[in-house]
Amino acid sequence: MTNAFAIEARGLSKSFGDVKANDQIALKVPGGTVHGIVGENGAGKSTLLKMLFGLYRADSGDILVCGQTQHFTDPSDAMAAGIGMVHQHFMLVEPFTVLENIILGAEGSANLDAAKEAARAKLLMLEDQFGFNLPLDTPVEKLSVGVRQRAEILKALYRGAEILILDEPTAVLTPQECEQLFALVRQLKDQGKTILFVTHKLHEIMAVTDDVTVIRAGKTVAECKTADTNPEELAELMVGAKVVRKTARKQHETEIARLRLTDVHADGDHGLELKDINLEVFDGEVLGIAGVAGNGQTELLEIITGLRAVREGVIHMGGEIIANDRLVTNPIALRRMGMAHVAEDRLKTGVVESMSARDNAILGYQREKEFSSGGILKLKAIAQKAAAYFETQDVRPRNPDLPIASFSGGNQQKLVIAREIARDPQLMVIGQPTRGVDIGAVTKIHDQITELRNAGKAILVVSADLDELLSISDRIAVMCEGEIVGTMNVEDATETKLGLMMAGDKREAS
Amino acid sequence: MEFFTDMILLMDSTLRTATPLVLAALAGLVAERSGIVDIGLEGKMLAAAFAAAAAAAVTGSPWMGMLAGVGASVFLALLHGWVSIAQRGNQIVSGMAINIAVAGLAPTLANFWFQKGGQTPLLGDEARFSTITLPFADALADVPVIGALYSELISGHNLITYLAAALIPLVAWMLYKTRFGLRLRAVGENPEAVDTAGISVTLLRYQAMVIAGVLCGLSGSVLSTGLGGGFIRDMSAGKGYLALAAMIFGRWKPVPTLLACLLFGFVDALQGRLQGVALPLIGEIPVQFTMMLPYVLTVVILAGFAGRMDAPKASGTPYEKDH
Amino acid sequence: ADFTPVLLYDIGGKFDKSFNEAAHTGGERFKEETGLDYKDFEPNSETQYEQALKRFARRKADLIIAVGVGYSVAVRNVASKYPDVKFTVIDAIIDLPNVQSITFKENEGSFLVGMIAAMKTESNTIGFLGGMDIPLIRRFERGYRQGAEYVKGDLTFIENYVGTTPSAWNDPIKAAEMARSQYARGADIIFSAAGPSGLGSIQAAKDTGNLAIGVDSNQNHVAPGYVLTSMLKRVDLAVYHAMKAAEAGEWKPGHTVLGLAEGGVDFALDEYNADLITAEMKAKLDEARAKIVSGEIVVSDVEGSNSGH
Amino acid sequence: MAAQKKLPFWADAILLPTLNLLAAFLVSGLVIWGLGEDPLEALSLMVDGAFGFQEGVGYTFYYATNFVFTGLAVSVAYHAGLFNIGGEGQAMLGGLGLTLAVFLVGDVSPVLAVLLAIVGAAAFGGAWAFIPAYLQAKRGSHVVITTIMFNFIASALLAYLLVGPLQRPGGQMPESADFPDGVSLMHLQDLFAMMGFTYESGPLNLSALIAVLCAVGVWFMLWRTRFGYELRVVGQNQNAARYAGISVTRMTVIAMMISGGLAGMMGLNELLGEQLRLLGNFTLGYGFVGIAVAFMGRNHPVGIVLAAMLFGALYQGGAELAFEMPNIQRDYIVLIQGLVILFAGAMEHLFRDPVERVFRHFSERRAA
Ligand SMILES: Nc1ncnc2c1ncn2[C@@H]1O[C@H](COP(=O)(O)OP(=O)(O)OP(=O)(O)O)[C@@H](O)[C@H]1O
Ligand SMILES: Nc1ncnc2c1ncn2[C@@H]1O[C@H](COP(=O)(O)OP(=O)(O)OP(=O)(O)O)[C@@H](O)[C@H]1O
Ligand SMILES: [Mg+2]
Ligand SMILES: [Mg+2]
Repeated sequence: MTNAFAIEARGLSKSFGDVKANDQIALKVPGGTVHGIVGENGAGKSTLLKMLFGLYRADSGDILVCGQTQHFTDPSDAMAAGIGMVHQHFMLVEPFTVLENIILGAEGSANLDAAKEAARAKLLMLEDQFGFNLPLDTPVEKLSVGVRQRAEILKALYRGAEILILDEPTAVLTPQECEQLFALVRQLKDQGKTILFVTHKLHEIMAVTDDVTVIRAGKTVAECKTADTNPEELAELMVGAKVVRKTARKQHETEIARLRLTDVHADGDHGLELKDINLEVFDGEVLGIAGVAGNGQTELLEIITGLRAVREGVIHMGGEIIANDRLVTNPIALRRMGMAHVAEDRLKTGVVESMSARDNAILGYQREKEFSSGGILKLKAIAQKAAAYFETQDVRPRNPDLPIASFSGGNQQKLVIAREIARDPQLMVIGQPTRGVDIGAVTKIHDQITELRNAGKAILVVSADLDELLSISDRIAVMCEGEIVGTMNVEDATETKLGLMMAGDKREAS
Repeated sequence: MEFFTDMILLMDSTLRTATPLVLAALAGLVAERSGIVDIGLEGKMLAAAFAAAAAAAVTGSPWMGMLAGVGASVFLALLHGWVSIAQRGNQIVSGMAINIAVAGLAPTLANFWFQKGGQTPLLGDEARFSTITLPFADALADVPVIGALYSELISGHNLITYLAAALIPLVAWMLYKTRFGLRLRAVGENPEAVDTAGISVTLLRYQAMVIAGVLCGLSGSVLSTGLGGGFIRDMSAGKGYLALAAMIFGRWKPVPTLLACLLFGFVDALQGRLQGVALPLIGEIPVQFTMMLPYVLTVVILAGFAGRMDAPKASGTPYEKDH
Repeated sequence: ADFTPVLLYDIGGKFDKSFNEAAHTGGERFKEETGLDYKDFEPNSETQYEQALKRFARRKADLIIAVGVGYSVAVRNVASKYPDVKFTVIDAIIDLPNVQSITFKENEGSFLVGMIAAMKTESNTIGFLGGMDIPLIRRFERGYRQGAEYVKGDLTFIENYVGTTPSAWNDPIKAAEMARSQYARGADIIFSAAGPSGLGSIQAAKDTGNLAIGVDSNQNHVAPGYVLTSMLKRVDLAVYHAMKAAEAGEWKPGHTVLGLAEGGVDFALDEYNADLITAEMKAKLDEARAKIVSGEIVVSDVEGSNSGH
Repeated sequence: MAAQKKLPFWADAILLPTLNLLAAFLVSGLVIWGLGEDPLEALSLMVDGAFGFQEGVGYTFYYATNFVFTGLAVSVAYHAGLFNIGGEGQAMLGGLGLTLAVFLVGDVSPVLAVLLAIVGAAAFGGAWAFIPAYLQAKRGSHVVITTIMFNFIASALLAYLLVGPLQRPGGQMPESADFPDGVSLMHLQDLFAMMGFTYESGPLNLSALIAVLCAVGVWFMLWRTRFGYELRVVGQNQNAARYAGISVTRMTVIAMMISGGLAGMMGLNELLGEQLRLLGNFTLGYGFVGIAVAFMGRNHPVGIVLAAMLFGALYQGGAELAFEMPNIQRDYIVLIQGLVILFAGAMEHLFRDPVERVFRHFSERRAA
């Protein structure tokens, strides 16, 4: 009993239709440790976690908690067994306050007011035990991602979770927020909690975990002490092949500003506004935009790509004005001027989920003579184009008829990028190039961006992932509360520097 | 004074007209808050009206009628629930189907049981919820203003109208002050969150449908055993759709919904009052145009609430728990 | 095969508490007295008017009775195609050798109940409640007013129409509301020509302790003591006689107008309202009836009514 | 989530709908039996009435024509992500437009009048859909509610005109004067006669062919034209639409107007094909049934035409049933329609899941 694992999985299997998401997964997590789980997109991480949390029923295999075999029919069983989970996509009711979200399902009293007061007392204790400080009475929709995540964690702790499952918790956090999260994780561990930690970022594995399990194509391919391994080895295990970066970055020479924003003001969402933005992107360079999610990067992309009006100022592309207080150029026209746009939120904007990959292959270009004339679609041409994209980008599975939704994030992104670079654009505007995309795809995409840059294109990249920006950008501008707080050459940039600026510290601005 | 009494009369009629509306609207509200769109209110109302009248006619007791009415409506609500939850069917089509099926079924059964051509026998007073005169109503009648207000407006309605008045705060309380209410609002916004919190989405939605069924049942019963004295084919006359509109004005909140219903009731009463009356300047408005009043008003007000459509996010979409 | 006439109702349907139902009654009476059966049909749409007529004409029905002005066009088309089939159309006038047209002088009947209302009212305010706002109903109103004014000059009239679409015939709730409002505004008697909706106004009369006047078939029994009388439109007689005549081989084409003189319209007097209508009221009514029959009183009519087109 | 197609086309398009229909008829049969009649006899009466003789077939297709128009109307809006419950009102206005066109030039030139009537029907129907569409696009007013309201408004408006300005001289009912002679869509039986063979197809008229053309047109528009592509993008994901340079407002309005136009054309069949005058309530709920037709037809023109024929058969067969079985009132036919809509329109999963299980079972067999 003493040497029993806090949580253990034996030969867990789960299929969806023909997809074997999990195949004989084995997992052993000793109590009071932080256990990392890594794997490509679609490797089966979330599926595994969802089974551990009772959301999915395993086709076969056992789950043991502290040595006891468990049969979870739904999450309440898992919670009763002391398991809590923070999901890849938060499970919060947006209009509800933090407090309401936390007690939902564990209210105790049937009288809501009474329940809230009881909960409040208990929460305050928990909060100073773990050094939280959450605005309990603010609606969640008004809170930043980081705070929401803490609410999710507190929610789990409130339910007395001893084992905490975190599915890609850092995907959306700033470096500072990540640091705070790691601190919290260590603290929880010191308090004897057990933590499962899923991430695509290997340095995070190195930073917080004690042991790590690698999953590939639904199978456990390795389990080892973090101390005995290194990122390169893990990457290899995940992808099943050496990950090498092909393209070298050649020194660029900048003359013409392909894109220029001059004193631009615009209204953003949730009362945010863009305040006199001045930016230049030159041919042959990558300008990275760093910033905590919700500080105006999204709005910036939208005003450049003709999806949002500017209140003051001008945006030039090449020589031409593409936007000012009176003008918004239709995206179709912009594409015809040589601007390509990889949307920040793929599923929300970049593709039409329910449509086939083929239909998605012309999204935004449906009006080009190549694909339609006299208003009639040229189906053959479209099919050929789609097939070509699948080949050049090695999109899998090789079937353009499938709805885009049934492709993994990485493959969707590959298709989108193929679509956008196909017409050899002069300017590429890219939001979150590799969000939720696995290592293999990440390197490929980074290589392509660099290739385009070397081919003399102007590229603007918005990303929440600082490593990414540092590795592909020539210059990095940082946004905070709708302003550009500073721009610097990549050589002078460091994570901490950027992090501070993202937090609104202008001193670093050069 | 003339104007004052006129107003009293209009408002008195407003209360009566609004009763079935507000009950149905609350039913729709509870259903949609749980994530199920219910345009089958019309059908449930009609079914309840028939069942209530039939039972009251047979047993001679309005209470039996109310019981039957509520029963019929709850059955249909559960059917709609089953289609929406278990069958993941299209909720609007299901609602329409129920409306059409009932429009056919009620008269068919009425014929079969009473051979009165799609009607139930007229109900005697003992088989109806006849008007209740509140204490002192007559005594106070002569007291200026308050007296009139009390005896004309407040007093002299049928039991279900008073019941409705009591149910509105009750529903509001249920929605905002109870654990059940919290979960109900949550499941309409984000069923996944509810599911991962270990609460059964399915059960919650069925519970909501039962409540909706009961409310809608009362609304139907008042038609045939309160305001009217028997069932006549199509007697719901579009009230179900109007209730739906009221709920949307009320932006899925009980009190604003109530106000919307009162507004409709008032416009409807006014509409009748304006018929054949020559207005200054305009002159006499053709009946057909006074008839349009409530509907035109609805559209105008809807247009007023630009973008204020805070419908429960998950309403209308079946929850697919994937395993 | 023995004689089987066919009875076709209009969209209102067999049991509309109005003239379709009266027609049904006529058919039933024929059935009882002769022991002969008859076929009948309730169409869902105007399209089915012609469909039904054709169907029975093709099968050489002994007599096809179409009830309701809606049939005018359909009967004209079909009757001309089947000259050897007998058609009787009620409430419409078709000038064909094989068609018998029967219409009623609703305005004359309404005139009498108008007089009754005027003689009975104490508030000198009387109401009229129409179902769907169409000319047919307006002529009820016209006669009613004229009759009332014939008795008293200084009356106040309040009138309402339940609606403007066919659903107006089936909305007793709204009818009741309107009736209540009329009573509250001083009317103590309301004549409703609103089909089933009329039951709403009778209901209201009962709830508020006032009087209502029924229509088409005798509705006095619906709420004894609260229904002052009913304006009878004897569609049942028309149907019954047409069937009898055809059976006896005495059926004749052409146009018949049934007014007071012919007993086609009247007011209802029975045990339920006997003590509401006094002897001298009765006397006045008979006098007026005589004058109308003799033509001394001409009950006016709305243009676009069916006493000829 | 990941929506992989699990069934062969034929199973999805034919097997499942058939199973649903059988279920609907089973329940209806039970009711008939409950009413003390013989379900099988009733069924055979209906089938025979709908398809058993020439005129029956004619009526079946005649009614089906109405449903093709209203069904297509619903589905065009649906592909643009809109729920058009206003088919009823749009049809009424279409009828009005048609009538005005007819009386405008009917005496001048019948041919011109007919052509103008077709345009008028579509134009007025489309115009009646414009305001709800505009309010939806610009003010976010719930199109489901606004279109319902516009149904009520339309019927009141029509009623006003038909007892007022457009009143039939000497008429008792809310209906217009007869259309001038020769202003009508030719009955197909007359066409057949010209082509030298006789087929008694009752009121079936040229608008049936117009309806089929519309179905083909809608199919082509949705899946072969750029406009249709953009329309479907808007319907599936408005953000993606903006990203692709498609104006959502513009598409919403255009789609609704096309939808309204199709609904408006229903009048061609009812009025210009058969009644030859404007009737106050000629739409008789066909607009609502169109919703069911569209969903039973899986929002695909082919499916819609099939579903429309089913409903046409229900109407015609139902009428014959009422002729023959006195105990079966017309309300009963309405009940059957409701049940068909419920089973075939809303419960498409009732048999889908089991059938899928069967198919998977066999495919695994084959795999093993
Ligand atoms: N509900 C589902 N229905 C069908 N297939 C599913 C479902 N959930 C997951 N899958 C499939 O199972 C496989 C594993 O998915 P899973 O989400 O576990 O991968 P993951 O490791 O979490 O990927 P990511 O890193 O992108 O989160 C994928 O191929 C995915 O397409
Ligand atoms: N649905 C729409 N939404 C927004 N803008 C549009 C739309 N349709 C056309 N435009 C604008 O009109 C411009 C011209 O469009 P486009 O060139 O496709 O028409 P076209 O030349 O007729 O196409 P084709 O020649 O292929 O038929 C587009 O660049 C776009 O800005
Ligand atoms: Mg995952
Ligand atoms: Mg072009």
